[in-house]
Amino acid sequence: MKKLLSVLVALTMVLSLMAGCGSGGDEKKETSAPKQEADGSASDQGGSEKADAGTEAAPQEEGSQNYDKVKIASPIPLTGPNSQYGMAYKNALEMAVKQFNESGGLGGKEVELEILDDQSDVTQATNLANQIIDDKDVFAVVGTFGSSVGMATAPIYQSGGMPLIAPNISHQDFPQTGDLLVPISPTATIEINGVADTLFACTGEGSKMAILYATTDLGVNVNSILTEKWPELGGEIVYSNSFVSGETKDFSALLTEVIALEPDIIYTSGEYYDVASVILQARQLGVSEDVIFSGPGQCFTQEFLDLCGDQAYNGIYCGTLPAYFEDVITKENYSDTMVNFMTDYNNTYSEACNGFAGNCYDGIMLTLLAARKVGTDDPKALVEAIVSYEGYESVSTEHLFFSDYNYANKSLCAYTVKDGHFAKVEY
Amino acid sequence: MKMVKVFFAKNLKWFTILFFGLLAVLPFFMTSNYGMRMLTVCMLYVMMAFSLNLLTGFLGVMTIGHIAFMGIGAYTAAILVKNYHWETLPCYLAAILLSGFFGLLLSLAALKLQGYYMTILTLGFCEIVRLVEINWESLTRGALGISGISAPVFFGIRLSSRRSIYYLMLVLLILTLLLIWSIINSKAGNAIMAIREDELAARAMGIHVFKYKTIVFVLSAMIMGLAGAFYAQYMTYIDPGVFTVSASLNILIMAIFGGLGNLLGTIIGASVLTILPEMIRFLAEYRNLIYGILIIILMLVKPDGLLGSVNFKYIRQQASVQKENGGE
Amino acid sequence: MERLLRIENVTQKFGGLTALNNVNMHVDKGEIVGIIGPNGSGKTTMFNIITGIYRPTEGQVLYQDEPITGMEPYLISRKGLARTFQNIRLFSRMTAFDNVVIGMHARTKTNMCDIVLHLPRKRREEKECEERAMELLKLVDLYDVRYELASSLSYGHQRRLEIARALATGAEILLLDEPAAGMNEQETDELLQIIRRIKELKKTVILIDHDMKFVMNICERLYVLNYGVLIADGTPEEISKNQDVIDAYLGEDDE
Amino acid sequence: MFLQQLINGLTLGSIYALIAIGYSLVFGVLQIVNFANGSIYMLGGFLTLVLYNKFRINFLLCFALALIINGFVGFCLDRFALRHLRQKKATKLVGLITTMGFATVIENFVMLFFSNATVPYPNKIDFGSFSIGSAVVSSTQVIIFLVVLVLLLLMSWVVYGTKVGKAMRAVSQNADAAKLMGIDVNGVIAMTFILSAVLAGISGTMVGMYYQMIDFTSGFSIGMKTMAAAVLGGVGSLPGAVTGGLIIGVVESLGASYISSAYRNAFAFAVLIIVILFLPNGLFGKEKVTKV
Repeated sequence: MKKLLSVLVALTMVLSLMAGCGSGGDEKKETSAPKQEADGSASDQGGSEKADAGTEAAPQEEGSQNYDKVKIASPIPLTGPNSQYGMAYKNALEMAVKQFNESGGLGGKEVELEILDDQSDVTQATNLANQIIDDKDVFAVVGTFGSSVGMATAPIYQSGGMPLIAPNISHQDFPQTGDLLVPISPTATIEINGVADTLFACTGEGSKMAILYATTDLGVNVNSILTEKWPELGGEIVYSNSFVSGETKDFSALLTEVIALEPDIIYTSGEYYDVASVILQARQLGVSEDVIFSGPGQCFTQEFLDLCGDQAYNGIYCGTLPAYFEDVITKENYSDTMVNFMTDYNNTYSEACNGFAGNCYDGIMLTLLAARKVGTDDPKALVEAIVSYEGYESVSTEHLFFSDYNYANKSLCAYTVKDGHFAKVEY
Repeated sequence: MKMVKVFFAKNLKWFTILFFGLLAVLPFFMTSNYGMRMLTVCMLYVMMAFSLNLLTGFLGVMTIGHIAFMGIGAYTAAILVKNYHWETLPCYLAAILLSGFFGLLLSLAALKLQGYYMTILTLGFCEIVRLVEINWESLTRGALGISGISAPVFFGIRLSSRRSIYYLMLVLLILTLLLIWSIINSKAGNAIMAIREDELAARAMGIHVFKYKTIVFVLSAMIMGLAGAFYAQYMTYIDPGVFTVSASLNILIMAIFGGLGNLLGTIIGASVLTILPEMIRFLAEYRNLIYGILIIILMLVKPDGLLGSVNFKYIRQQASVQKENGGE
Repeated sequence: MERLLRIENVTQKFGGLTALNNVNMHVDKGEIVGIIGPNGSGKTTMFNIITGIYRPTEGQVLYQDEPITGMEPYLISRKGLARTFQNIRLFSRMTAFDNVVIGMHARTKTNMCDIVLHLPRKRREEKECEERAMELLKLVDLYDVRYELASSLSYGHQRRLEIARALATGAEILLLDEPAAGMNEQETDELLQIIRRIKELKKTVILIDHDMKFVMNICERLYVLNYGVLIADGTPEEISKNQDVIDAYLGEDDE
Repeated sequence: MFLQQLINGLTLGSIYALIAIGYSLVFGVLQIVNFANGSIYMLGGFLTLVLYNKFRINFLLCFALALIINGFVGFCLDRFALRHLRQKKATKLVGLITTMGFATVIENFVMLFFSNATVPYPNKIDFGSFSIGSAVVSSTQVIIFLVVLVLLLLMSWVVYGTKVGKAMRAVSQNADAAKLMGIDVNGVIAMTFILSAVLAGISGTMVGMYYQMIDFTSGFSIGMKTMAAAVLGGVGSLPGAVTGGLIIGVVESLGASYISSAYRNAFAFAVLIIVILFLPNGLFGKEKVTKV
């Protein structure tokens, strides 16, 4: 028994130590927050005007809505393998809520944001989901990265009457799982058909494609759709094989076979580091210079350029995620909301702005603006307001609109890489 | 302090009945979904820790791929419910039989292998099962996972409310505990522990070692299969990403922290380590780092787990001897 | 005198080394037979062959005229041959009482469904085992430490617990592998008492030991092995006068 | 084609061999599998990179400094955790779980304080590539292969040739007896951990340069396969670890190209299971004789 006591003492001591350093951690966040305040406000004027401009058009009867619920919960992966995407979400969420509160919030009340870490682990995410639907003053959930977490928690939010706005879930069953679910990115089927058309336009008749796809829901979809559509368009699929994203680092076995088949285009469906590995290892294995490398929208990140910028020449990367790079974004092809968002983000945070942050910002800003319009007590009305919101200037695409209730539509953008930088591709 | 232990050991039976009575009554006081859910998940992990303790604690076979059986059970139930609309009881039966079969396969290997070679075999087995789940798309829909698994249905009655699911889990847990407890406190339990202590001596005492090893492997696999079947219908969505080696290591840490070879210790260990990550959620990104440090500290403070070296039967017996000799 | 155990021209080779060379022995019911010989003469190898841990290269072992050569150890034990080990192999994290109960494992008929369904047979047999175990513990004077862990017992007590465990299997023949090793005078005398009590129970005992006083005192017949060859057998008096035995033990006279 | 796949397999195998040696060293002396070995391998790679990016001094110096730090981390794992458990006579399982805790701590430390993304890794040993027949071989691959051979010879010399090595083997057979012979058992075990951590650091940097990228999760999955390689070769034997690593590398590459890439890990583990079922002590493992 004496031993058991020593355990309890050790445990309480450790917990208090952590509480100390835990709050220390918060202070660290707070200290950084005011810093944000100081320099953020300078450039903020521009941003909030834009947000105001967006909201000005909204009808005036704001006062009549009731805003008893003012909290948004965001389960995102702050730790674990997807923590880099979790960080992008966190930054975008905090930035959007700050801008929204400065431009009046919900009828004068400040919106409260609660960020929770689910490690993109299904068990923890479902625990959190149950905790959130119990929380009486949460009116919407903006978050859940990754299809497996999204698909596992969607039924819980749906049955708990809690709208779920998921910035990056492209699982094709997600939208139809419930009427309170709003994916901000289009489902894989919509996106891939668009990608196939774009790629075909660049490569032309009879081009031979090799597909390497990750064993994720997106990868499996991409493979099945491309193997069908590409021959329809007039191309030819010469090779199609899968790999386990994150675990398979060595692609040389696959690439040796692919190179032997002399394809015109190698499409890799996976994370940005999978695409980078394919390119680097293919170059090492002596792939011919005129082979076109292609990958999804996830590649439009600074990390991708760092990994294989100088080797990724002669590539076409196509997806609905926007590419926030000064040398690509010019006045005509990008709205100034997007440009402002990028400058705001890059001034405030050390990490470079990327499409994930853009999607997440759209997700939460659209939710907040809709909430301001229809109030926060009726989830169904809130979701209807979100999907039918007029005049919202999206930061992640020229024109974001929803078709048949909650299927998001975004314009495709395609870029190539020229001496280490993204450049718009003409086709 | 010794008196407390002796008192506790003496009426352990009453304490257990009291404990499970409390669990049965709790839902009426607890309204929050989160609370109910945490308890159900806690009981699920306790059930799995029981199964692992039976294999590692009592038989002494160290396994780090135990979650594979849960995966097999989960996918059996999910496919049967989703595609063939079976009722839950036949699903549970199918899940139990299938995972039991794979448990039998592993016990055949355990005939030849000892120590770390057996451990690595379980690691390999777990990885192969996971890869089959990922790539056999026609059966398991691979990485798309199986979604929309309906709630359990017993003889036509659908258990959809949180409370009914909670009670289902409670019943499963009690059945598992009774099964393991009755086996451990019997001649089979003695034989199993004898094999753990010294296999050769056990053989010399007339114990059919292979028979008992198979019984333990098959039983612990079946319990995991049952837990998997429940998990599938409880989560309504499963995908291969859940049944990884690191998940098996989590259960192993729970069993060891609770105390190998001690059922009560397993209950405490599994519950504490299920709730702990939720408790330190306020640490956000540092949570995992602190969890790792905590595991090290707990292993250093209590190497053989909370109740690892405690055997209540022996405490009871030694106390009765002392009473007999007038406690001089 | 019923011939209980017969060992017929058993040879055991480990690679080049011949541990046992064409040895013949027999043991009758109720006898106490000793096997002695210098270190490395093959005594323990013979034990391992009888109890099925090794399969002899040649020859066979017959128990009640039935060949048990190379049978599984647990089957031989169930037939009626129980043994103790040279370096003690008790179930250390279990109590003395449990160790003895495990000895009775093979004799009880409780099966898995009795256990799981708590049928009365299980409780009845557990009662019987408990009584029998208490008797055996009293026999070896370990009753008052019956609930101590085997590992916390003294060396002498552990030796005696192994004997009690072997008796618990209900074996006809008890094979004691150096029971008196490392024991002082007083403990050896206690051991003599215990073996005499075993004889009263009409059990047969085969033992190996180096303590000549102990062996001469207790054994009725002796076999002497030297480098795997049987060089002498007979009563302790004959053996003590046998020249070959003296040479084997004390080395040749260099007259 | 087959030649190219073989070369890919051998490179992959030599990477696994590099890490598997670390497992065998620690297991040989302490009879526990060091689950933190995978994370220490990743930490080694990250340390070299961070030092190189931060101080912009020459790469070799950063590499050496990183190895020293890595060795120190290995030492801390033994000194502050495992030694304490040895004194308390804890079972081996507890030591195993402690190394798992250590692995989580290292991984999260790197995620929080270095980077949570996949970061580029400069390839300092890329001197172009040459081709044998149709197969293309890059200089990095050759260098990695040579490093493995050199390390194997060096380690074998240390373990089988030097006094420290003799002490290690003594401790691995019977730690108590070794103590009586005046061997500082704790010192030897600490030395083993330092050696295996330095080895892991070398392989972490090599692999980082070969793939030209590194991320904090790369430790765990490669850790499992290299553990399997060490066991396949017979736990505790260094040549066994290298052979096991090469076999698993080649089987994985050939399996991925000729049968199906998604099941590549499954082939590696299937080979492992088949081998240890027929050779219960691995390829070069020592038969454990149970004296009765």
